Amino acid sequence: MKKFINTIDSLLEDSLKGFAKAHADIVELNQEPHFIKRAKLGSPGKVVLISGGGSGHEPLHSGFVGLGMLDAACPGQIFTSPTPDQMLAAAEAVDQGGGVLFIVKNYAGDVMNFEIAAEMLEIPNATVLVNDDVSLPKTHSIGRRGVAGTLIVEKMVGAAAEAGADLAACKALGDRINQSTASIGVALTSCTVPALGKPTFDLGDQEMEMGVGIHGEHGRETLPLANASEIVEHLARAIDEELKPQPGQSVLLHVNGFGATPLIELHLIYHLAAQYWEQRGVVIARSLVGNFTTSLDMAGASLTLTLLDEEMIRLWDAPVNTAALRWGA
Amino acid sequence: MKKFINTIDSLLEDSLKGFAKAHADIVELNQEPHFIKRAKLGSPGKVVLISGGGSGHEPLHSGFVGLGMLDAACPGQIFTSPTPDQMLAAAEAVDQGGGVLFIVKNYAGDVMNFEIAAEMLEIPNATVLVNDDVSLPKTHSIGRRGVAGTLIVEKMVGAAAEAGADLAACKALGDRINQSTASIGVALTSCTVPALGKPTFDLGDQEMEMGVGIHGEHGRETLPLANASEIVEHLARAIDEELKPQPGQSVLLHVNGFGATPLIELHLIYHLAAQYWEQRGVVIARSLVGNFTTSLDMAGASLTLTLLDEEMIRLWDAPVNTAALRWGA
Amino acid sequence: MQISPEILPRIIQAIAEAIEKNAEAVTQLDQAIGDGDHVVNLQRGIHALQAQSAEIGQLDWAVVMQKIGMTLMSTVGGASGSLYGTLFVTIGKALRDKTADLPAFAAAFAQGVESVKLRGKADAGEKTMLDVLIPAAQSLQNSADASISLQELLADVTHAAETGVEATRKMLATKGRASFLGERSLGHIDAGAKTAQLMIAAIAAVIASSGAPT
Amino acid sequence: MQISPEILPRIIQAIAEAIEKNAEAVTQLDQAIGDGDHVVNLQRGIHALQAQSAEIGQLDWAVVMQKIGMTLMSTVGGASGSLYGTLFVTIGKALRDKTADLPAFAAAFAQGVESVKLRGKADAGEKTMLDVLIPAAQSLQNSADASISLQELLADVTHAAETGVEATRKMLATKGRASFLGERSLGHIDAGAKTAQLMIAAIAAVIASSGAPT
Ligand SMILES: Nc1ncnc2c1ncn2[C@@H]1O[C@H](COP(=O)(O)OP(=O)(O)O)[C@@H](O)[C@H]1O
Ligand SMILES: Nc1ncnc2c1ncn2[C@@H]1O[C@H](COP(=O)(O)OP(=O)(O)O)[C@@H](O)[C@H]1O
Ligand SMILES: [Mg+2]
Ligand SMILES: [Mg+2]
Ligand SMILES: [Mg+2]
Ligand SMILES: [Mg+2]
Repeated sequence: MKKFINTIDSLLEDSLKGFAKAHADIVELNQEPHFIKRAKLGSPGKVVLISGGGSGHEPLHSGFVGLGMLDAACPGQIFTSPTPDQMLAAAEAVDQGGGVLFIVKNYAGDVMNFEIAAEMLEIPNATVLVNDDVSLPKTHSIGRRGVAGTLIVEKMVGAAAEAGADLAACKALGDRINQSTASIGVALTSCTVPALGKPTFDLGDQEMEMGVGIHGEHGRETLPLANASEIVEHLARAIDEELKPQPGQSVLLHVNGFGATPLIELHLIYHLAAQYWEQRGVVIARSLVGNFTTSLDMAGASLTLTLLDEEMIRLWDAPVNTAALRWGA
Repeated sequence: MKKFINTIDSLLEDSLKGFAKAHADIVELNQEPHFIKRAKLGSPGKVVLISGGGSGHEPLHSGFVGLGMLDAACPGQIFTSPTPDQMLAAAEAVDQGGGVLFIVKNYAGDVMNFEIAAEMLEIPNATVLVNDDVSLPKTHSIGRRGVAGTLIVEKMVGAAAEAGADLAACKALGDRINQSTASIGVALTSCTVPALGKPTFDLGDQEMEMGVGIHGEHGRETLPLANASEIVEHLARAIDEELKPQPGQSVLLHVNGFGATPLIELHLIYHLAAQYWEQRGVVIARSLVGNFTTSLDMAGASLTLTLLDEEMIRLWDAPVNTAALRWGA
Repeated sequence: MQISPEILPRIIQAIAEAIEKNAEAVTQLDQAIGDGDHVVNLQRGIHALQAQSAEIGQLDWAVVMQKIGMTLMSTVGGASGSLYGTLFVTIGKALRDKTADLPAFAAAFAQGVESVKLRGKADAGEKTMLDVLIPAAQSLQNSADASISLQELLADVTHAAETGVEATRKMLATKGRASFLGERSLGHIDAGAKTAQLMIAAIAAVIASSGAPT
Repeated sequence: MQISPEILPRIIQAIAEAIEKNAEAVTQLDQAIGDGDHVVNLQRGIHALQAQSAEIGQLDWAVVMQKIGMTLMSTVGGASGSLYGTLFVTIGKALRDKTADLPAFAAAFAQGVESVKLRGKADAGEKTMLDVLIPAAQSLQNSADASISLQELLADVTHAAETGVEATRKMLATKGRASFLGERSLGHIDAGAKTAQLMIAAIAAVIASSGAPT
């Protein structure tokens, strides 16, 4: 394993310190328990948004804390859900009297830890469960995973909360965005979790993992490596069959890298995916390309599509000022 | 080689199309010859900034085209300098009557191709040569390489040009920023150039390349792999000996990833580097952490330090609206 | 028969050793059909308990179980952290104001396992730690009701756990991360089931050798 | 003796084949002490010339050399693109309004090589293509001045290029990318010198077999 690291135990802690210091104008780090919160809290009465999950997906979620997006993020150990005490402490630290909206990716660990926190929290709260991964059937026993679509929920609901939407409205909006969003990913390599020191799985030179989550785990199936057009076609079709965008429908197209895929390839993927939908008359009204929901050093990428309406476009365009997503502010 | 790619010949072209489409609000792509220019040109009389270089370093330079930074960028083939016809066409397309400032990284190919363009161009022009790589001695036969410090020059001079500085002032400012900036990088792996299909060099599991450029080439020396603190100490000392920041001196600290290094590691490096200079009384007034000047899928990182004065801080903070760097706009 | 919480430091130590000894094997299980962090997660919790070892032995059972639950809840993380947290907090609650004898323990453990089922929305046969915890709880209650020796009881529970873990091999995972793999989860033992069994075996061994009445 | 530009398509073809045949070996040279793109760069230029092959043969030497220079300048990129572009544009300028006989060619080539030295701020002994181009130009001029047969002349120039490329092995690179490696550049042949030699050999072979007066 070749990584910039001192000890496995200090990596997360020191990295969080570095993150907070590098973005001291936007965020603050709380120690024991760990959470990242906005340096400047929102206005009184605002619904506060709290997300979190295992680390190793940076910039998700800490990179999305700031004006117009999250109020706090709770980072777990690498690929390990955070613990309820983190969510509780974060909620108390950022509460503005408008209630707490938890945004949770659908993984057993995340769901249960956030659930415990929600049960214990004495502030009114609600939870949006993100489950955008269409590599799994809708009827999957524990539901689909939450992957790169999460940031879209966080961005749009964040804008609504900033504009004064109440807890019920934020929760309903989050659910609606989640339902309008579908993602699917493919990996060319696994990733190396520092504590383990070797890749989670090995993949042949002519193989790829189709339908992967964001934890370096195996995907739904191992397929022969294909060219970019074939891969994008495969991914886009899975999303298209789920969301069935009609000609004239406005969408947001998000190409997400898993960490080790160069931008030159991500932009190629974007080009091919945009072509796919444009040929079907779909209007790509907004786009986002980059490494946003990563799996450490995994080579791979995911496509995410969100069906947009006027309100969602307005919320997407609203000012945001976070470490990883910034415009209009 | 595992990459998202159709054919080697179409990769750059299709990727540029994807980039331009994903950022159509900010940039436009010109075909034959290739250059990326601002969608909205600056005001009449403005000095226009044009940079460029081999592709494979994304987001550099195309990702820095936009308000407050570059007016155009000329992408060469992967790791290959662009050709004079690109610079000439770009200059003619974005010229606002205030002259052209070329910002060139010091590589034989880049220097010579920009030089030919500058000689042929019938618009008043000047060139800032960036040579911030202190892994090479100052007396090196062809001078030091230009690496991650380039974006700092582009950002600050871009802000000055936007505010109306004339060509001579922009050129002088660029030279001053370049002289106040020092960088050095280390690689844990090489990278795979698509046309070659295999890594440019092999490195043992317990080795690292110290003093690398940004083209996946060997560094100054192969050293035994060390822990993050030791690596950062090595890098920081080389910079410190060059710039000799005094206690109380304000600096910009930039940690740059080469493409495949996770943010969690880059933030750890930032934490350690910030500590290094804080312990010496240096004031880290501004910071930037992320993958900005990359070498395709190379694992590695570089440190860049710029000695700041009030003017440079103001220029750094000025609004910028590009695909990869955005604030205040 | 009653056992004092003073035995806990030894139990925690035995668990730490059992997990450490099997760390690589279990990690391989979790890498095959999970995300590979299960051992590291548990060890974080175990280390936290080791740090509290001395003071823990001085509390009464209800309080100590609650405390262990809270410690695991806030240190382990992941699916297993919330589940073990829930398990011990529930056991602690169940023991409140009770004489901590064998029937009370057996009932409390059964309630704890029920709370894990609720929290995990899971049941037997889904290829999780519950495929060890449920038969272990069942065996403990059966033995507590029957009048057999403590040694026999410990052997029964240990055996039930072993049978449970082996049974996960043939199961299709329908809960937890492994469920995402569908058919690909077949043929592998569940890592969480394995560590549950290892911990049960370690606890039984310490009690068996503690000189408690047989 | 004069040769018509009609020979150019055959020369371009021979160069393409020579580079293709040695592609892997040269790429290894450039990967060892450069960035590995040299062959790909050249081939981009050669393909562009191949596409213009038919029309090129119909022009006069001054125009055709200028055109080749501009084509290479705008397709090859990198250090070698600007240098070969400069070389051919200068040769074209030098041949303007001249009878393209051997002395004129030799003088024009020498001027071209001078322009490469200027553009590259480089000279002999720095481990670049100049270590082939300079001795080749020298040999061409010597032979043009002496009254030897064309076959002998071609053999001389080819041999000078071969000696030149081999000499780069022991040189410390002080120009181009390899210079960044310092001492690590020792012991390797320069890729740009190698392709210059391959092209000179290919050109000589085509002319030798073209039935031009010997
Ligand atoms: N819903 C659930 N109910 C019961 N046990 C579960 C459930 N989900 C996961 N588990 C257990 O937790 C184990 C995984 O724990 P761990 O690796 O620590 O967490 P994570 O899955 O979050 O990485 C699985 O092997 C399984 O035994
Ligand atoms: N300053 C220079 N003067 C003469 N030749 C040079 C100079 N710099 C580089 N070269 C030649 O160019 C070759 C490299 O060309 P190429 O790989 O195409 O470009 P780049 O170095 O930009 O990647 C070197 O092997 C060397 O022979
Ligand atoms: Mg986990
Ligand atoms: Mg090159
Ligand atoms: Mg796990
Ligand atoms: Mg090269």
